[in-house]
Amino acid sequence: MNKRPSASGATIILILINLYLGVPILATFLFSIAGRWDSTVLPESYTFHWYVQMITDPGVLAAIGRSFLVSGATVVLGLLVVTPAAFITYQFLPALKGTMRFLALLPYALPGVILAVGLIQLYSSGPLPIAGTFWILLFSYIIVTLPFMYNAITNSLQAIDAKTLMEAAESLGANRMAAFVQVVVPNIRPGLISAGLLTFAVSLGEFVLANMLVGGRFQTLQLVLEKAMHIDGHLSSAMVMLYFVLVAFSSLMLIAVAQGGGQRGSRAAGRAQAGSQMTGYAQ
Amino acid sequence: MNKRPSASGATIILILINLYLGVPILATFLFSIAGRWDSTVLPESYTFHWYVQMITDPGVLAAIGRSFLVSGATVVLGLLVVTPAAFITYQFLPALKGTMRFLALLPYALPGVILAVGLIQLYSSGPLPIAGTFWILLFSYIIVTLPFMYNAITNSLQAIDAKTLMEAAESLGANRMAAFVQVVVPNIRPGLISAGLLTFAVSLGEFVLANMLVGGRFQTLQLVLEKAMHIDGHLSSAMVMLYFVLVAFSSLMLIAVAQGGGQRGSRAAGRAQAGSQMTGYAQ
Amino acid sequence: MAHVKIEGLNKFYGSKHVVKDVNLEVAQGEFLTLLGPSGCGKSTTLRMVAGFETIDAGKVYLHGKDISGVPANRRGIGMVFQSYALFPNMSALDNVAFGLRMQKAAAGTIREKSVKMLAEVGLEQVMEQFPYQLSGGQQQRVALARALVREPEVLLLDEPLSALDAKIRIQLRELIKDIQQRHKITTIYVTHDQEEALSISDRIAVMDKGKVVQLGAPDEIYARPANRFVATFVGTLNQLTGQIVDGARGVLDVAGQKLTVPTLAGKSGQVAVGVRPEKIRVLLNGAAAEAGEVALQGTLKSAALLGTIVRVTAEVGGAEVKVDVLNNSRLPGLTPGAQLSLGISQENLMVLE
Amino acid sequence: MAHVKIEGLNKFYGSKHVVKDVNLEVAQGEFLTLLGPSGCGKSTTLRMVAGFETIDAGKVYLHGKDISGVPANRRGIGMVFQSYALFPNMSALDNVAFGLRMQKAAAGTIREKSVKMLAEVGLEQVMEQFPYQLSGGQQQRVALARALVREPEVLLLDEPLSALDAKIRIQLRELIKDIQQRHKITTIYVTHDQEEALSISDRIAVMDKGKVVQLGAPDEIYARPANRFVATFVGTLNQLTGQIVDGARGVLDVAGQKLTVPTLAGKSGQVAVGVRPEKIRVLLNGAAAEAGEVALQGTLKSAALLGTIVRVTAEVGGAEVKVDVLNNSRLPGLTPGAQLSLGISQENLMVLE
Repeated sequence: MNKRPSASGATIILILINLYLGVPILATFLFSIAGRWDSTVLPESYTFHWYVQMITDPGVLAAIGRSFLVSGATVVLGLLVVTPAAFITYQFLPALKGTMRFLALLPYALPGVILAVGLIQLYSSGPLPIAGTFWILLFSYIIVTLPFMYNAITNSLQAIDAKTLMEAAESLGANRMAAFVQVVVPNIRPGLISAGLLTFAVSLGEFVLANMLVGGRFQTLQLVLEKAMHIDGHLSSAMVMLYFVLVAFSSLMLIAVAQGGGQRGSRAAGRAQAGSQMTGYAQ
Repeated sequence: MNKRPSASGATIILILINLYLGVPILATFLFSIAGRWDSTVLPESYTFHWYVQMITDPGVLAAIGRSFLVSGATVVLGLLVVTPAAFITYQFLPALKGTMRFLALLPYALPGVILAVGLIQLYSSGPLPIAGTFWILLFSYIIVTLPFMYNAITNSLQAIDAKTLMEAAESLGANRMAAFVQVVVPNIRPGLISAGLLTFAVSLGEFVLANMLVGGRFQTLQLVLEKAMHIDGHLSSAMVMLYFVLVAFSSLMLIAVAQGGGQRGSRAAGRAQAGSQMTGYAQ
Repeated sequence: MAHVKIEGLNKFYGSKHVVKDVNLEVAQGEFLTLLGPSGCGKSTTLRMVAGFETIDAGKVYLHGKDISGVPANRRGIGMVFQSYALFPNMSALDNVAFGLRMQKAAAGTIREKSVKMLAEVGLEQVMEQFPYQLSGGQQQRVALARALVREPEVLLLDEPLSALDAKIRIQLRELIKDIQQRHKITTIYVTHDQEEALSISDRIAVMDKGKVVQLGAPDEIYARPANRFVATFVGTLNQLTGQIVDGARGVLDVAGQKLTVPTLAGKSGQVAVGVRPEKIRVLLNGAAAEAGEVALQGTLKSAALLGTIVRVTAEVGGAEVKVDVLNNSRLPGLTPGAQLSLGISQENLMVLE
Repeated sequence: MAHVKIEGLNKFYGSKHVVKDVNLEVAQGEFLTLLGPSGCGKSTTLRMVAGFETIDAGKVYLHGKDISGVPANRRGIGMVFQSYALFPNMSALDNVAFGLRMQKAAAGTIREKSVKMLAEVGLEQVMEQFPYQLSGGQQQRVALARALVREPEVLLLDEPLSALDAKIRIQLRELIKDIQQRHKITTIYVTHDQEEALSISDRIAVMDKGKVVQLGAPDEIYARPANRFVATFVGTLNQLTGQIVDGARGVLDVAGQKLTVPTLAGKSGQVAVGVRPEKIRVLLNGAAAEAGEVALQGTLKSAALLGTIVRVTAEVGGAEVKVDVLNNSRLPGLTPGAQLSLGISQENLMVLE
């Protein structure tokens, strides 16, 4: 009864946050379908012209392909490398946990421009001349997305108490590999999916590294988008909408693929973890 | 005894990750103090020339000032807005927790270029013509850093079980404001510090929004750095090193300021929370 | 006039009716316990009294004054939580002093009263320590001192001992009872542990599925449970199920053994009677049942030392019957498989509906 | 030959010596409990036997074979954890079947054995359910079935009941004991709860600060504790401290009352004697102490019903003395403040060093 004042105060705060985040998106959508829009609050006429122009441009489609390729490769390679690394640290080297958490923070201190400077020095010549190629972009994306991967997986391991589950599996005759594959992995599946999705979204949206490291030699969607913006606001708005559709679509695909490979119990595991998972991928 | 094989395997993985993250930084440092460095493994001569050139350039110093201004403002405004919002959601609106977690994820689906397109449409004209100013950068940085803030603070609240602490304080005669200020805030102080640091680091390192939204009208350090890279690799390497020093220095400053305002008990609270805090800001 | 009066209290979580029309009166200085299994609504009831949960229907009165709409911080209650809920950033002393600081008492008074209260719970040695430096039992003592130092009208305790080890639990419940009696403070205590409830309470309200199913003194609840739920939840109960073979005299056939239970007179069909393990006598050396006693023949299954009692388990017609004897009796020849004769006073056989 | 033999086991965490030279032998089919307060090293000892902790010094033998270096999954042990540790992604049945699948048994055999084992713990109704759909007690039953279905050489249980409610704890400990006896499986059980240890074990190893301080059958540990720690940790103990006033006959002066304790003969100075609450008789109607009994005069403080026993607390010379009587005795006139005469058989007075 005495909670109502705070509750309505909170509702106001929530509405404000929603507006703050939602209005730019809505404005972009309106702009993408606007024909004439000069001095009125809403556009005077609507058109799909910009969408048609966009999807008939082969450069856009190729850029989407490249973006998906590098983002998908980042997810796969990231999961394959980070999952065992996070597990081994969590399970056998608790003393190193702090160090790993710190390392996983480093990418925040290594924003795109900074990282690009370092990587260009290193790889423009020398034994591994991969500057300007798909590979340097892939490797740099793995660095950038390391915190999401590492933290989401470590949080999942903690949430299911993987240490005790491993012991239980071992006491039932499973060797470590069997215990990891049959017990730990299925139960952290929701965490792996979250980590994958987040990594995919971050890679797909990355601009600075793509621009500085590969630029015109491997044009990703973000590069094409940025260029479009200098040419026409309506076209770039349409591309932003396409981008949202792509992110939503590929998220659903990823979830479907990951769930399809799951056992009948994965829903149970997901449910048991739902709370903690949010923490995992929300960060 | 039977854990040794895995342990050494893990050590190898850790060394690899360290190399992967550390070598670019080391290379950048070497490049920044290199005189001649053509075909040898290490530079043939060393010089501080690039550092001198950098710190005598008034443009660099002004850019540092602008970056600190906008990043600092993001931290202060973010903490002031997000702390009560996160607390009210956690305490009184648990049903909205999921929605908020989702909203806090949105910035990942809203990478710089995408966000910039939306914001430019919205603010280039209309009632709030702030495009190209410090303010649009500040507001967009608050959007971008919302997940760090929101999640770090929510995790801290959960870690200390703020709901029960509030009830305890109220049962002892404290009204909600007193309970929040005297009990909740001191105990989530480590979380607030983490959130602030991360927000500061992310804002300081941001390039796309600064470039697209304000560009030359409010040159931040990242913009100057990017320009320097096109001119000279040695100079930009020196600026990267300066950047690391600035991040490290301002982190220490922030911690000192936050601790200085603390009570004698803040160390205890910090210790009690240390484990969960890492989760808080590492994400 | 009742000190605390709870009238028609109801609470819904969504469509779940978790507290159903609870009515209770607690007298000045009384120790009332809400006892029940998890999910029975006991904690929710307590939290409505404290002001931490909104009341969907009903009222809470303190000294005859309706406090249902009063914020928690102005109800004059003291609360102790299962998780201790000490403020991690404050020392034990500062935790205790917090409530007095909220009352804006003078600094000297605050310190004096807090130190005295901490001494009363036996913690004068550690009052400068922080919660993380204290054991669970010590933390809960601080929490108790913190709640009491303001001299609240009512002390509310929500499963305060559940997180503690068995030994500490018993020490602390004696301390709570002691302090409650010394301060003569009206107390409402929530627990799922029936032994705790029996040992500490003036009266117990047994709750099941949101309702108060029995209210009474511990010995009353224990000896005359209102229904089968109370009979089995409070204390240990042997249940003997059989067929009534003589409705007039109330003779029950339990696996071929005939028991005459006067209170069963007039009934028929299958019924169950219950008996507490300590109300059964082991008849030694062929001793016969006394007048007013029924006799049961069984086989000894095991005898386990539980501390002050030895729990003898016998098999009687396929069912297990537990007999508790004090650990100072001499029970000769108790080897598993031995024939055992058990005597039960008719008045101790409860008919379970 | 001992089934399990633990020889000179030691464990350090950094510089902390947590397990100090533990030696134990467990016979085939025996139920041995490691009992002690938290931090005494009992769980660490168990985990070294299981293979989850490396052994810093010492050996573990199974059937005379050194298994100290064998990985946990090849030791032939079954383990039950405090947190249940069920696999969240598998149904109860699949959890139980997991161990058999690891043995690469035939699918039909796996199902048949798993279902049978689940029925034995009373869970045939819920075997298709997932852990999150089961109560804590049910989850621990699944964990027990899962550990037993592989017919391990040794069953290890690490505080399996600590996370459960009081009522469930007692039910489940009876189930564990039952199944253990039916399968005749060698069992090592870890607990901090002395009543649990007393009721369930063939032998108890009481641990304190990393060492085994006493090893023996429950009644032995209870009646003849090796030292003051065991005497107070296992069971309830009244302690009477006094001055020896007649060293020749062993007369102790406790707050003015003279107690003749033959075992004190030859000692002098201040000593403490202990007596269990159930070994004290309340002497009614002015009855005198019998031969071989000492008598104490006191004042009744309180009488609390604990269920099968009533705990009478008396004040004797400033100290509290607890007397446990069965809840079927008639104790007339027990109002607080009444004069009470207590009789203690001399043989029940333990001298505490």
